[in-house]
Amino acid sequence: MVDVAVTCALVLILGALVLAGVRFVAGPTAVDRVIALDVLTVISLPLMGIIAHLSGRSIYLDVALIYGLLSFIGVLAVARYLDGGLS
Amino acid sequence: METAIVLVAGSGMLAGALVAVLGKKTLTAVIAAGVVSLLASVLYLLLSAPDVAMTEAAIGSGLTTIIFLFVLHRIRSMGLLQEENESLDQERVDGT
Amino acid sequence: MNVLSIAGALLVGFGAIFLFIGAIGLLRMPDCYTRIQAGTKASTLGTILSLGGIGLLHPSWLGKALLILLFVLLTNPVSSHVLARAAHLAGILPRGDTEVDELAAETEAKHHSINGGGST
Amino acid sequence: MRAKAILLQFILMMGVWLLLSGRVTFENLAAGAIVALVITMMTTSRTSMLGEIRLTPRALGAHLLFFLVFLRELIRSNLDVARRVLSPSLPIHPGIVKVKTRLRSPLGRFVLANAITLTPGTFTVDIMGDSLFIHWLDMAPEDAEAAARHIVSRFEKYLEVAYG
Repeated sequence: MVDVAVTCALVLILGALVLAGVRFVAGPTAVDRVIALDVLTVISLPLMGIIAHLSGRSIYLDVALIYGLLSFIGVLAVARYLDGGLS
Repeated sequence: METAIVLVAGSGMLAGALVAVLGKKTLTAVIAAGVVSLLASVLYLLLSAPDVAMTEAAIGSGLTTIIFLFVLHRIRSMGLLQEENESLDQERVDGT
Repeated sequence: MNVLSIAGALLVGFGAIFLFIGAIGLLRMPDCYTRIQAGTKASTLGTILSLGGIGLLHPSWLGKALLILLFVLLTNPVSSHVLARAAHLAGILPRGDTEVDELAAETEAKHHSINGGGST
Repeated sequence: MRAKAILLQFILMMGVWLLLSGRVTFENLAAGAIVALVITMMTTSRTSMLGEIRLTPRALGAHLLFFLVFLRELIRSNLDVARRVLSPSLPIHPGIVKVKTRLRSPLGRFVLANAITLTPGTFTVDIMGDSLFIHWLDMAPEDAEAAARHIVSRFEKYLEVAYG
């Protein structure tokens, strides 16, 4: 049962990645693209968690933690650039 | 199961790289580079290389984005490169 | 097959459903403010549920999963707010049939009289 | 005030260390205490905001109640967004409304803005002084001010006790 649920979750998460990627390619303005990047990052954190579950190594969760942290900083930097000041 | 992840992440990387190369605006290319490094980091995890994935996260998502944006900002505020400057200003207002 | 792993599997499944709904919303919504609404909210709860489920499946990872979860809960609203603010400052207007936009009026007034000390 | 900020930050850093390492031994605790102390000393001038948290029993109770209300609203908001996204006609009437808050402390305003962002159909676009600008997904056309007031006061009554 656990395997079935995790496989379903994996399929749904991959579908969500594809949909957010479509928004990223289509998105008319830069802000739309940054939102798509943010959502892609947030979606890929559980994806990394599921990969960690499948391979049974807990260090993969550390990668997810670092990714969440740094992508947040990246989004803040893009937003500051759009504001017009990056000092 | 892993094949599906590889297929989705790989085609996503391809799409991001195409957006980065073909897109008209510089800012779009910078954001697209972020997407490429995100999916590359997922692929490194599948190749069981968490250390490389961490480095990719730090360099690709954090450092390059911030440095690129900083340089774009400096170019814009220095007032050199007049045409580039105007197009960058326009880019900010359009947001495209 | 104990209670913890069943609960964890259910949580992971529900979280993935919310993530998927969030991505659909990101694709369907008409302008960038409503996209922020759909994308940020659904993906926050989806991530929390999925990572909590992973933590329950492997009880020894619970601390780390909890840390990521708290981090997402704290940073996701901040990044959505920062993006919306940047969009508004960059002059991207909400969709045409948006009912009222009191922020636009306020920024307009501030442009004329330069004394607003507002900041975030 | 300052001592409280330092103490809270130290406890926070220790908590992060314990969650990251995941085991409680003497060596681990000692190393964590040293690292947390160094980080707290290095950054203490920037984090004096933490001193605004009140630590009386009543404030702690308010924190707990606020967290419970917040969790309920988070789940409700997600079901609401899911319903709107999945219905074929996409029933939204967006708008941006201005609301004033009674909270004085910057940290309290920050928590309020984040809580509003994760409640049904609303998120904070900007904060200027004491007024929050809230984007509504589905606005009540006639009585927007009162409805927004209601949303803010739902959290405000707890945060006022907890932060002032």
